[in-house]
Amino acid sequence: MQIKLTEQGDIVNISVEEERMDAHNSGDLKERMLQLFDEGKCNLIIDLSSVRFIDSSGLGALVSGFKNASAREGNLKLCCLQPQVRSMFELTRLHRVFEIYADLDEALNSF
Amino acid sequence: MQIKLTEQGDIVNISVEEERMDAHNSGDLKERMLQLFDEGKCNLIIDLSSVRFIDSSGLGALVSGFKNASAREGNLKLCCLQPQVRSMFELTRLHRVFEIYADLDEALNSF
Amino acid sequence: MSKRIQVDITVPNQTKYLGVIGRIGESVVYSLKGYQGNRRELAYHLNLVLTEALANAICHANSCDPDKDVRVLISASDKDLTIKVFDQGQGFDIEALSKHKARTKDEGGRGIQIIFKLMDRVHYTREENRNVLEMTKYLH
Amino acid sequence: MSKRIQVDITVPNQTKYLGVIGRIGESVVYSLKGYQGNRRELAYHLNLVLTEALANAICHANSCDPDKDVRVLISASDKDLTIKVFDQGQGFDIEALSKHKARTKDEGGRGIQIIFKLMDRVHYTREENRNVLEMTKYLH
Ligand SMILES: Nc1ncnc2c1ncn2[C@@H]1O[C@H](COP(=O)(O)OP(=O)(O)O)[C@@H](O)[C@H]1O
Ligand SMILES: Nc1ncnc2c1ncn2[C@@H]1O[C@H](COP(=O)(O)OP(=O)(O)O)[C@@H](O)[C@H]1O
Repeated sequence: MQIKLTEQGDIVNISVEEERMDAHNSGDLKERMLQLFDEGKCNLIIDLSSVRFIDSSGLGALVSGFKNASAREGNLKLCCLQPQVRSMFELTRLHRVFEIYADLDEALNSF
Repeated sequence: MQIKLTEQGDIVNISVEEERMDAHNSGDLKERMLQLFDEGKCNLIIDLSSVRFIDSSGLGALVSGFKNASAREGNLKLCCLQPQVRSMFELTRLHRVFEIYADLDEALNSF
Repeated sequence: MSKRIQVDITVPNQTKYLGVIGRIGESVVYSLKGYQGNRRELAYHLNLVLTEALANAICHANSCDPDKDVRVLISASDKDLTIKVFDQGQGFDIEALSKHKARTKDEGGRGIQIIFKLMDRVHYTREENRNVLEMTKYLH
Repeated sequence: MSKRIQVDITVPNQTKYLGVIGRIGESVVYSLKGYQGNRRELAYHLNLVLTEALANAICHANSCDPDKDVRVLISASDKDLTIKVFDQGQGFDIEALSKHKARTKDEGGRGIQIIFKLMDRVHYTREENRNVLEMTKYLH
């Protein structure tokens, strides 16, 4: 999975640079987040602007990151969801679990 | 086939409003042009800006119109070809038969 | 054959092929000229259902063995869209899964639930030496 | 099976299905991760070759009879892309056509020429009670 990391203070912005987040590539994101947690970085924003399609594995990777961040008193927030991706969070009720922001600035300011 | 006709003086601008011009819909264009010839309208510009894909039937319909227009001392010119469509004219050497213009204004001014 | 499109796809048992199968499913939806509903949404849903069902066949039934193959059949008419995914694994109890609801914060276990939510009829049956997950969506 | 994608499509014998088959062909091309060339161009060419070959099977071999079916097989690996189009018509002499060049201003007769230009290997053979147009493109 193509991922771009940008650090701003103690917040890491992870931009997923793939059209599809599925069982083929979501494991990569999960592992990358585990590395960050090991380094003590546990405030993450996942920027999904490039993602047109997400399946249950993609959602699962985000839930994994969210739970690990919370367990470390950090947070994992989402931004820039395309409408179809947004509707997957609603279908699975995960929009009640995650803080979802329209753009990166809003997400940054919320920390 | 979705077609939009606009008349400017004695020139008829035919805008093909389809992504694909193929054996399924090219016959419609050919017939529409024959009607115009019957009405004495034989200066045509075919605007292909919406067309992403053209097959040999689509090219054939344009050749038919071109020959009928020429036989009536009119002309049939093309404008606004997408790159992939343009390359089909080169593959079949039809770029040497048709006058092809970058935009509608250029095509209009050439009459 | 009646007025149906039938697309029978076999790919190596690897998740990297999920994308192409999903896209083929979307192409089939875009060819349903008579469909009155939201075609984009239906295309996404079919892509998703194909992805979920295939990922299960690849990883759960075929144990992610890259030397196996996996097969899916997409069939569509103006009335319905049917997907069959074949596997030769040990099978599983889909009825039990359809009743048990995963908790929202579980990491996995959403695939079959999504399939049940998006499709109108779902069956998992044993046929000779293989299992078939058959999923139908009615189009009006 | 070796590492091949195989897509076996059957549709009613009607030109309105040319679009979906072309799009499926494009999806297959976009899944060829290792291809070094211009993927967009290859996708267009495959779409075009499928459209030309199918239109001939539908209209010339099957006389545009909407109650018949038409079948095409797309098969791809990292090495090659192969299309087989099946018909049950009277057949035709493709060798003769490959030699005879249509004049530029002819209205028809460009389909087979386009296929020969874009594909590396083209065969039309009789198999039992059907004809097969087999077209291969090498990918490196
Ligand atoms: N084709 C299959 N063969 C065997 N077991 C399967 C198959 N599909 C699903 N399962 C079982 O059902 C469970 C739930 O599947 P699913 O809802 O897709 O969630 P997940 O794949 O995330 O576990 C899987 O963990 C697996 O045990
Ligand atoms: N599958 C087929 N069965 C029978 N005849 C065919 C078939 N494909 C092509 N032909 C013959 O070859 C000719 C040339 O085909 P083509 O180059 O595609 O041009 P066009 O379809 O415009 O005539 C057709 O007119 C037809 O007579």
